[in-house]
Amino acid sequence: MLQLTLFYIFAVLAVLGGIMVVVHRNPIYSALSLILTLFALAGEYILLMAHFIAIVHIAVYAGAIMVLFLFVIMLLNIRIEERAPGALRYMVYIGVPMAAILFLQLGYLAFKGFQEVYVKNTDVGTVERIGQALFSKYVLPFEITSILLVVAMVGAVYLSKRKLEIVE
Amino acid sequence: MQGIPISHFLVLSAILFSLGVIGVTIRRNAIVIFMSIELMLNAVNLSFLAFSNYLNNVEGQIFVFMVMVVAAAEVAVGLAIIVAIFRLRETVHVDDIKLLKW
Amino acid sequence: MPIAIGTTDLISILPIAIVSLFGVYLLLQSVFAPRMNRILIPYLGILGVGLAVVGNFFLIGMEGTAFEGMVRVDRLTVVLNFLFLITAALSLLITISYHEGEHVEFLEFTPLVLFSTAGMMVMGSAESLMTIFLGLETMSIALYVMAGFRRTNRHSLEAALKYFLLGAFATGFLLYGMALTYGMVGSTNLTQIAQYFTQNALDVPLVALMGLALIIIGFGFKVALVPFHMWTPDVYQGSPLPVTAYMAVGAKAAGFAAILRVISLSAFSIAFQWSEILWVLAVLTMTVGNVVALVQDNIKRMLAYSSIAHAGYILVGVVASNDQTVPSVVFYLIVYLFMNLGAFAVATMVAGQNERRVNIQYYRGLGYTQPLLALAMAVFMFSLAGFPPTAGFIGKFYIFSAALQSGYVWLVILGVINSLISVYYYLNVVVAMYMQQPVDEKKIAPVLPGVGVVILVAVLGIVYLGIFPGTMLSVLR
Amino acid sequence: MESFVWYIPILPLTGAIINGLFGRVLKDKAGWIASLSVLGAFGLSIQAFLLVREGITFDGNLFDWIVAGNFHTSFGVLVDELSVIMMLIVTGVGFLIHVYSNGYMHGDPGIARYFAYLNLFIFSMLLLVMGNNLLLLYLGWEGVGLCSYLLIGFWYQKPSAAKAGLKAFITNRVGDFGFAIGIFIIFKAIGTIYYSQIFQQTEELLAAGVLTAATLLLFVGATGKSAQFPLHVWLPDAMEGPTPVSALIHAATMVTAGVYMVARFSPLYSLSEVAMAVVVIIGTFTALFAATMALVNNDIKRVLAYSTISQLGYMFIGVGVGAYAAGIFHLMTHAFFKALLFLGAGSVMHALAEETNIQKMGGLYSRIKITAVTFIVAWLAISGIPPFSGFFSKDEILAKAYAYHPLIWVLGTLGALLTAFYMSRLVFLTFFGKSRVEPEREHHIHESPPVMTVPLIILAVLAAVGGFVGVPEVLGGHNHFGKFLEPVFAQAEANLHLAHVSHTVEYGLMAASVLMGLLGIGLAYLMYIKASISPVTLADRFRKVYRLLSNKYYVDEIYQKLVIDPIVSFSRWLWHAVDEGIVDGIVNLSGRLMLLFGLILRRVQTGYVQNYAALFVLGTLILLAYYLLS
Repeated sequence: MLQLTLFYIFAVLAVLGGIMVVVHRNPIYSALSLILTLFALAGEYILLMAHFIAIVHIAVYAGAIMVLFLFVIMLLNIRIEERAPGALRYMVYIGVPMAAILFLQLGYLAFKGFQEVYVKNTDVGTVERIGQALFSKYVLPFEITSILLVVAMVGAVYLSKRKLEIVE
Repeated sequence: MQGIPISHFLVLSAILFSLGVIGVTIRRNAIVIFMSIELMLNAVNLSFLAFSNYLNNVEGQIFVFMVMVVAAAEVAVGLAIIVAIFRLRETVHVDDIKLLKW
Repeated sequence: MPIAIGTTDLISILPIAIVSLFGVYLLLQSVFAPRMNRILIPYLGILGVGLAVVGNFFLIGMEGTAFEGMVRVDRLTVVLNFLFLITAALSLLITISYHEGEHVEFLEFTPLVLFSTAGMMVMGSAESLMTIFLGLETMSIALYVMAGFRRTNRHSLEAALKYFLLGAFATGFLLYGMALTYGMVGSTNLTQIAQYFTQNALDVPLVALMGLALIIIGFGFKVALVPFHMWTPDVYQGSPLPVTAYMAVGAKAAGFAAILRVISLSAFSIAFQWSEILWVLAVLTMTVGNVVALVQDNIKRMLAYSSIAHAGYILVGVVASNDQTVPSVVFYLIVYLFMNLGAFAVATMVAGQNERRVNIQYYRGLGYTQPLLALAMAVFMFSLAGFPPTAGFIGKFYIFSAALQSGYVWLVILGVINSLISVYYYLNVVVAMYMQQPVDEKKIAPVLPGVGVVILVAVLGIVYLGIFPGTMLSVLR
Repeated sequence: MESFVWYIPILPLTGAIINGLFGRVLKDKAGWIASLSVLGAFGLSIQAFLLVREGITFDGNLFDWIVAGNFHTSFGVLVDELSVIMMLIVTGVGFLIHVYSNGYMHGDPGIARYFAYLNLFIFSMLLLVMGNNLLLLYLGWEGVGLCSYLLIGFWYQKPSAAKAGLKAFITNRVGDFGFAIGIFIIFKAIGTIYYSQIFQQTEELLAAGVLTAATLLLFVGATGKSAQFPLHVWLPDAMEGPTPVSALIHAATMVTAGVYMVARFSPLYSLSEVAMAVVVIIGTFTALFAATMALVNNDIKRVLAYSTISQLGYMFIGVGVGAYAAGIFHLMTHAFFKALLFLGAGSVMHALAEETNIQKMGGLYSRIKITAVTFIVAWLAISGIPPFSGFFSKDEILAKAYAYHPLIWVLGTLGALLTAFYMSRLVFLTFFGKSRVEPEREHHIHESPPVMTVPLIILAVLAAVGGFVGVPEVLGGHNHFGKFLEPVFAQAEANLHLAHVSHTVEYGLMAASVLMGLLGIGLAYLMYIKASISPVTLADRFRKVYRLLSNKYYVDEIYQKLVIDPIVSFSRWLWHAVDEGIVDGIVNLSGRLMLLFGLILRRVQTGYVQNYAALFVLGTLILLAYYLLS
């Protein structure tokens, strides 16, 4: 029962954070809410016996990615988002219902397909299992990610180099 | 003790995914849109882990690991693009960035 | 469990490894030889691609999987590798000429092309959803940056932002689909997925179908299927021309490679479950692409809509889902490579400094001021329009006959109507070149050797494949 | 035959490539290169003809084109009695017109381009008639259409020329669409595209129940290419091109491709009574309909254009009633006399500094004698006056038409009367009577140079005596032409059970049609030379009819009123602020609709990322719903 309670606590936090990300006008608060969601998700991961991922998740997302977000928001000194001007105000009335339908579709599947199966105790989430898998069977994908990271590095450096004179 | 049904995680995942979709469709700030996308990716990660547990299979965990790497790379490049555009146009609002259309 | 990597494993990723290592080497170039002329870097890149082409020859005849079911080497892999490598080499050649008057920094650009080519090749040889995903992201992230490579230009950065945001958004859907598929199958290995679908062909679980649908959406975004195509015109228009060329050919081919691997081959046994959907998507894609292209006057945007339409034609081959699907789709991709790279090469020459002359009006009178360039462009336009005896005709014919073989008569009829519509806007360019007076007296710069080679290769490819498609087709079968 | 037959199409192609690449250097020499390449092709065609006459036909493949599993196509040619005749016409008449063009286009800055297109046309046309499979036929079919389009719009500085090119192009799209679908249906049903195999497997087409559909769709293509009702609208406008082009493409060769196609597919058409009836009805209707429009037109080239449409109608009557040889015979004689008429018209225009209005001509006979005499020969030939060539071919068609249904004969003979009348009117107004030439052009009148008149003379000889190769048996001839073609049409004729008319009836029919021809000439003589029946009073009396005719039955206007106007006003109303220029620029209705869709759809591309994402999600929802609900 404790587990279920924990699940719900984390779930509510995650959803709350998610809603705040979407509705809060100040991007800083959005970012902070996202961090809340990410922490809550880490809790869910632990409930799923994915300990390694949970730790990496905190380190990578909360520790690196979100810091980068906050850094950029502050660097650019982005102020509170004003109300959307006429052109796109209607998007709320389109986006929200569509997302609701999407949720019904995806949620229906989950609800229908996996009701009677429960989280079980396993060791697939341990550092040992993952480490072994990563460096034996999944060594190639692991290596590909190194290219991916080089690409990201080169790209980020190139795009944020000092700008040249503006040519139109 | 039966524990938590897998479906719970999947439904949570669907909720977060849909929230992310809302964010992308209604927000104007490119950074917030991007954060919403991160929300979607995390929702997917939750699904992967739920399935990994259900199947007792390590592949899902590895996949999540890869998704995280990709997300990190995307963040680096995405924020660099946003910074570059801000330098040039003094805005990160996507509805100001619509020179290309029709 | 020790790491056991055999020679076969290494050979199977030989071209990928060569290209990636060369990319890293070029990045370190400024450390090794800081005074080297930057203009040489793309040539070194082409050299790297050339080495990879050589390396790819070692793959010929191999059949099987490597890295414990992460990659597959078969004939499709080899052909796709060649296709991606040629695309990269020709795009780099266009870039060299584009450099005149543009601030494209080869030091970063060339490695990005190489890395993204590596990503494409990973997609083409993938045997697991995981490798497909990683290849796709490697390719895409490099392309996001390349789209914004004129980082002092508003259009270019806007293209990068739009491509990036929508690309990442689509990635979310693709991943969701992969997650659902993984959840049902218990593996991301394509062979196992194929087995799963074969075993459950009579009663496919809904979740697996939804997973497949979301995967289709994710790939559909990359190849620009309507309604997931919206990024295409904006990004193609805003990106620097060589990048547009590379993206239009390479990314589309890679996307279709993934579709072939996952949908056509792995989900073959449940074709009846997805062919209807792809039928509708194909018709929508062809029609929207062609109809909107009719009213475009920017050559880049026109070619963007045309590339959407071509995605529709290629999808017709996928819908057919018979033994002709793979050869017809790959053949079309090869043809598409030549005609599109050629057209973009000509566009690069005409566009001139800062891409000022991308409007179709600047093609007026090209037939007199630059007869050879105009002739080449006419060949590309006729091929895109599917006029016999160009390769474009054979490609379409082959695709349509594959669809006919599976009994999709209406799809073929709609495809034929569409290619008739498309003739109008392709011919518009030809008319402008041969039947209108130049708008201004400004001389177009003489064709530079880099672009010249691309155009020549493209024309020869189109004519050769148009008249003697037999060799290529027998290779593909 | 294999050794040389390939060079027949390759020679003009080489000419086209040389002229296309080195045209600037060659300048006026381009014409001679082009002409020589076609002459070479003609020489080889004669050699092929001699072999075929000895019974040696050829059906072989140069190389495999597309091989895909059970599907197999080659670059292959079929040289049999039918195609060798077509080859002779295409290269022979083509050569004469090439030579003529050297004079006509002399000094034009685009002369190399002109000859490159013309050679390319000959090449495509040869592919069309020589191909041994449907795909090559289609290749040639598209190729000639393209060349025609390029040549109509050759003088693109004239906006009317560019517009006419576009009209021809779009109209032909409609036809080609039907044609392509027809090919696909045949391929789908039998799985082969080789003529020889298709004709062996006609039962399978019948069994599949698609034979009528396939033949009718192919015929849709023919109506486009051969300017039959209702897709005839492009041909009169196509006269904006240079006159030799009108002679070659829009009279002698390309527009007859439809007739050739029906004749080639006679084994299929003969199995479907419906298809044959449709061909006959469309042909008859067009023959009459176009002839009436020619009655009142004052533009020398347009009169000839309507006449061409009308004569093509006769050819379709021929191939439709099962008189295939007669249809092809008329195709050949028509190629002679109509090419001659066009070239003569070109010569007249040359003399009068591009004047085309026959009301501003007259009395030219003595001024440009060679042109006039050759023109008169052609006139007699088309009017069906024995022993000129048109008499034999037209009569053979009409005799067979009588056997098919007397009504067709009646209408056809009526058409012959009209033909004789409008042609006589043309001749009388142009060459006889008082000169109405504008004074400033008067001094300019001169005979064309020999490079132009020699082809006229040769064609005149052919138009005069060409009919003797097919003198019917009733007149004591042996109908060599029909006998020669017999093997090709044997299969079709076995399917049909053609009724024969007795010799007595045939004499009667013949006399009646000659009488009609003479009547037409006489009537025109009275009206335009003697002026005892004033055309003005006549026009006054039948004012309504006259106006109807001179407005081409208001076909363009009806299209305009019923279809184009509403669409235009709708689109104006919808997008009046946006793109009037584009909407105005396009003539064609379907083109406009498409552009309208394009304008609407491009608006979807708003530039807002959110909208793009929203459409993406919408697509996803529908896709997922499809699976959830099914």
